[in-house]
Amino acid sequence: MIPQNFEYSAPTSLKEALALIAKGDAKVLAGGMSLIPLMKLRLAAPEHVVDLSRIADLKSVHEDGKGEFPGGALHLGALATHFEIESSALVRSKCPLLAEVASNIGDVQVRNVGTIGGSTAHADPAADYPAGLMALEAKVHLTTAKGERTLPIDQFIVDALSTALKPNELVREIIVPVETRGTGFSYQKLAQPASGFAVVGVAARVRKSAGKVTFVRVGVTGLAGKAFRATRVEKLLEGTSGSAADIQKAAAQAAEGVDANTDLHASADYRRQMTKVFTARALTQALSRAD
Amino acid sequence: MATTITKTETLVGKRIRRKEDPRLITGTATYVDDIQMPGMHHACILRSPHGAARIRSINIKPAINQAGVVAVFIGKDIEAVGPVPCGASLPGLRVPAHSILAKDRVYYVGHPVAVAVATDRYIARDAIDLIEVDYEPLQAVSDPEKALEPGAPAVHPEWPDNTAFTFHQEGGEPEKAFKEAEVVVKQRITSQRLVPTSIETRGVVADYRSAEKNLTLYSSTQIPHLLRTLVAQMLGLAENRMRVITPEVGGGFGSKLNVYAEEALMGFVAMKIGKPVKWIESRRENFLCTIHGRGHVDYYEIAARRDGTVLGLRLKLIQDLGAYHQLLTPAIPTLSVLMMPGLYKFRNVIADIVGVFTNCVPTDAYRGAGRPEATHGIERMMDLLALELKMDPAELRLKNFPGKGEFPYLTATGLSYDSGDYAAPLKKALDMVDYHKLRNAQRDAKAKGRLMGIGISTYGEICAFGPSPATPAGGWESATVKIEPSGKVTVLTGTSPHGQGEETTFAQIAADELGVSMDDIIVLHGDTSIVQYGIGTFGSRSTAVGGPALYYALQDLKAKIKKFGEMLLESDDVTCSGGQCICNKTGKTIEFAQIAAASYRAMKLPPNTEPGLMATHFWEPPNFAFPFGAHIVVSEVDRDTGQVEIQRYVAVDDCVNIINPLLVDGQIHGGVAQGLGQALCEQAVYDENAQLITGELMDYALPKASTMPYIETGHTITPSPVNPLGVKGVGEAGTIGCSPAVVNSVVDALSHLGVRHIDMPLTSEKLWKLVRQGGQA
Amino acid sequence: MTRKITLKINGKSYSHEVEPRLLLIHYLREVVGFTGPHIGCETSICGACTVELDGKAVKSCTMFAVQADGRNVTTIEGLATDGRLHPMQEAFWNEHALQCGFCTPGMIMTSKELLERSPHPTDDEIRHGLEGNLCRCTGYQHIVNAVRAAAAKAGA
Amino acid sequence: MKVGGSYTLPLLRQRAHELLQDPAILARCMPGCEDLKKIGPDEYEMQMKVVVSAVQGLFAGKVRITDQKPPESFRLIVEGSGKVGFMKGDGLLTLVPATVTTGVSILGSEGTEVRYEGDVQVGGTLAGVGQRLLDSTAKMIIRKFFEKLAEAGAETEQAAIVP
Repeated sequence: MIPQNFEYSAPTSLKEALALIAKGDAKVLAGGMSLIPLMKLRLAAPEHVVDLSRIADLKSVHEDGKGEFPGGALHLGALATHFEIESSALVRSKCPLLAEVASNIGDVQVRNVGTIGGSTAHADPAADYPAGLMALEAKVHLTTAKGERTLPIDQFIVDALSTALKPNELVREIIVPVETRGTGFSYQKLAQPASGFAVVGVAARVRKSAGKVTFVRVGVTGLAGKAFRATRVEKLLEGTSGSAADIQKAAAQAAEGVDANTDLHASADYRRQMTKVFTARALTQALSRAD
Repeated sequence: MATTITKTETLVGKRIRRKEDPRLITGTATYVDDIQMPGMHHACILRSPHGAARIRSINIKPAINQAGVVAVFIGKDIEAVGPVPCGASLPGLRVPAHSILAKDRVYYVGHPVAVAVATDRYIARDAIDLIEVDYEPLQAVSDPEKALEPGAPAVHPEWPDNTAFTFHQEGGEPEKAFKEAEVVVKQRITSQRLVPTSIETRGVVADYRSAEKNLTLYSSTQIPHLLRTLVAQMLGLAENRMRVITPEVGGGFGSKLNVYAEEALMGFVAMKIGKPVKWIESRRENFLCTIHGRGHVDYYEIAARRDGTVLGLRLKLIQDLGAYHQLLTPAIPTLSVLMMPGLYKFRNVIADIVGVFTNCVPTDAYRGAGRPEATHGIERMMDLLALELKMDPAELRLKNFPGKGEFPYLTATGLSYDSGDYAAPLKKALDMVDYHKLRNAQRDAKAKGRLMGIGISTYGEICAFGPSPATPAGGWESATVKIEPSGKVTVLTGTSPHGQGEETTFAQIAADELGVSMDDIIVLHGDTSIVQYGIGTFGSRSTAVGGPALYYALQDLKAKIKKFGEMLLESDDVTCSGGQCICNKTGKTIEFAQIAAASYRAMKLPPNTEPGLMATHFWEPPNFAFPFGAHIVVSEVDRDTGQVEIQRYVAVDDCVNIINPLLVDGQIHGGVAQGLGQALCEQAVYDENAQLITGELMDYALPKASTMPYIETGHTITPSPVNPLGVKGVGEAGTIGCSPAVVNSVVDALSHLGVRHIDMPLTSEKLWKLVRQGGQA
Repeated sequence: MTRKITLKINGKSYSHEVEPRLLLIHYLREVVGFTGPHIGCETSICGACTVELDGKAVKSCTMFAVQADGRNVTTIEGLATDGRLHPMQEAFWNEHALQCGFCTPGMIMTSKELLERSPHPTDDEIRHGLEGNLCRCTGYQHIVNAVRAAAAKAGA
Repeated sequence: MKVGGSYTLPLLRQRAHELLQDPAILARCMPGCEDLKKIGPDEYEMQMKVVVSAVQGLFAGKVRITDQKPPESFRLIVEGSGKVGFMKGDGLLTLVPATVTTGVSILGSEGTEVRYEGDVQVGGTLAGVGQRLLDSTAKMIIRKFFEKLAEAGAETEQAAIVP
């Protein structure tokens, strides 16, 4: 219940924050929804905590016409909370999948405080965001005192609880595409009954044209050590009419070749099967929303 | 929605909002962790990470050297205190020495090893990280059936068979019944370990005044007086120098019907350091070292005739006791055996219990305590019999109830069911769901491939603990009623309500009896220096035993009021009601307040009458009370995921007269929630090395608002002779009736796949596997 | 090692030197004396510690006091004004939405925010909105009734 | 908890076997290994600082190698304990000649598949609250170990060939 003591800094500018973490021995605190419980259980005991919450720059949610994606991009500051993303008129209209994923995270108190940057950097294998970010082919904008880089989400998340983030580096923003008009989307999740984490969660985006499915993106969380894009499913569904049979056939490949996790709540076998079921559900709803 | 109160109407039976709520909804109630005292220190307890280990050495130096740490105690420092008491006695019971802190060996994960005391709770927590314990891990055993196998690790080396006791009970001629049976149905049925999880964990504040040698213990407990008696014994204190105060208690459900090591430990620490000390259990500790519930492996057999008449019942019950006996640990399964025939006319029964030690935290009373296990067993078996005989499960049940005229009904386990009309709640529940239509709807649904099920359970509950000869430490209850000189009324109850609402229901009873406003009554409880000795709140007993005690105290008081009324009105024809006495001849009246003032002023006293208006009654119930009822659950299993949706939940309860229907509904809802938790999602899982791997609320799933169904309640009222208020208990009923109804409904949904039984909890993966494998688990 | 924080709690300003590791719940309960919010778990599941931070429901056991520096906190103690209960408190009382009362302060704070964001919720929305608050006594039914009743009253 | 899997190293079997017995290599490849001391034949004492995201565990423990059948197989037993809990891993490692399909090997396509099968026991806080992440974390740590081993192997091969 009681964390170990630590040194605390609350920088008010990004520059200051980057200087504080430059030595690489500080732990960054965003919303704290993952870090603080770990500290209370004393599974985490950082000596120095750098609280980013006073950095206004990291809270901005805005659209940028040019740049990372051809159709325009939404830039979500690392400190944008799940609730801000879930309820933002901009996100709901320009990237509704992300708002839907955000609304499925934890509970309302957690969504009021937890941030997209914090969640992404923690890389919990059962977190909700990564499914959406994979399906969106999102990018992660990272910064150090010396420079900046942008990584695709599938390169940023390396493994269970492991990312490409260096100790002296911060997630500055998450960049997602402005959704093309007519894109259908869905996030479907089998929640673990105690914690609400995803046993599996599947995010889907689809486009149709002239009776054919022209575009499919599927992101899966919870199944394996890291979230991933189910490219086999995407390829199988693209070009079909998107019938129930097409969906089933494609979804059946969702867990193919994946080393599935086992825990108290779900065996690897069940997780695989549920990945297929929830992939089918996500695709079905996404197709029903596409026009 | 509650009604508001006016003075003269009858209050018993009304949906009255609670008197205790203003402090609770404003956040101004005082729970144990809210207590602050000058100079108060904080304790933090170091606990074993091993299921079984020898302690080679403990080094407390690094901890004691920290600034702010005033003391660290280990097992050898506190050998004179204890042991942690077991109040249950059974022939041949093996009782392990249960010391306050571990000595040279630990027996379960969470076993207390050392306590650090500091000026601040943060420092105390830091200190336990600095205590160095060298353990030699030993083989542990967590599964009670494995613990019984030859060669299993011995939990207590002195008893290598891990058997704490065996217990046999028999009634009628069971062997003959099984020989003559036309049908015998058998099933292994488990009732998993559960964590009671009151949202407030346990906690203790101890304050010792050495000059007076007085120890005050504030504890979040259900049994303040018993706690005082037993902790005084453990500490070697004179009982009258000890005071237990039960502040607001944030839920108990049986887990605080106990005397724990920490309660004596804090007393010891306060006496040693000469300062008040507080220990508040963390949720991790609550999972690891507050008692668990259930923990049964049961082997059932039913003997019956082809026409559905039940003949005999055989039960082999394996009870996972954990590593020690807490207050009532070994007694809990004996309640299961007493209630094993349920509401049915089994005239021939035989049961054998084996109480097994495991390297786990002890099991003990958790909401229902022994009766949910029994009801789950018999109600599952009745469904299995119905399936075997291809009979409707409702019809089979109705066929085997004792008739209305057969009460009091003596069971084959030796109980006397006081009163009942067991068909009534079942018929009412069947009406509420429109049973025949529902069965048709189910046929249609199944024809379309949907997995819809209907589950019925009926239950009888032994509650209102209880006649003293059958209850450890006495089964009576006490009440005092005082009319203060100003006319205000104070009730002191020996029960210790912690959410049940007796401050309201007892005020309703007193207000009706005295004819005064509820606002003029306060109900006090939970302070051994203020309240006369009492037994406490558990086993659905507060209203059913504490209520009659209050009723009789009120009668005694009214008799005294009448004497004063007669004297003051100078008449022998006086009626006392509605807050006043009236002379039936002259019509002259005198208010109770005036009578009270006169009684304390005592200028003049009626003959043979003492001054003051106060009466105390200790009421010994002649029997237990046996409420009963029926639950029906309609569920559907998602074929793709195995998730269960509870589509309807109907609970019909017969607890006879209802003091406050709002509160009774609340008890039923809460009880059902805990039953549903067991049926669907809760399980305390120990791995093979006796590590509790559902060690927090992140992995132990409690029902949430979003997972609870809407519960439809109904009531029948069958008059009971058991007490003058005609009330029975209701606190545990919801839990007891629930789990079999849920499991029966899900088994019913899958029965066409060949599914006969599913052990709880009904996790989606378990059901999904059954669906996928066509019923073969 | 300590740090000075200044914040508003229930409309009044407070200032203290605190260790960075001091949890907001401990600050509120033990330093300032608002014992209405309770502690029911370590892992941000039970919601008994829920308070409002700048108008949003948060779990004060999963936040350091230093994070609340300069901000506005409302606890259950701050809801009743001039001795008049907040409509949600009144609704909890009327509907018997509590038994032991331990989860109640957090439950009321979350329910209050729920209606502020969604004044006419369905039962389903109420139940989902309360996912971050555990109650072991009531089976939630009377709590749902209370939130519904408070919504109806506000809409009337 | 059962663990099992395989990893193909771009090394000949004999060399792979040698590396897996080399305390210096083990120390370098075991994630967070800060100190590894030989205390007996095939027995080592070690200090580990395991960092997984925010979680940090300091473990003191032992590594033992038994049932040696060079170069085919051996048993690896790793034990450690610290404030956050304790763990014990006991696994059989089998080395099978294999073809390397990915990555660059200076040996061409010759390599060794290391198959592992074993049991991991975890106790203390880690076991009580870490269930959800144990499996994925264990796999991740094992993967990291083999990745580092492959790296170390490549370097030593290079060193051996290019004097």
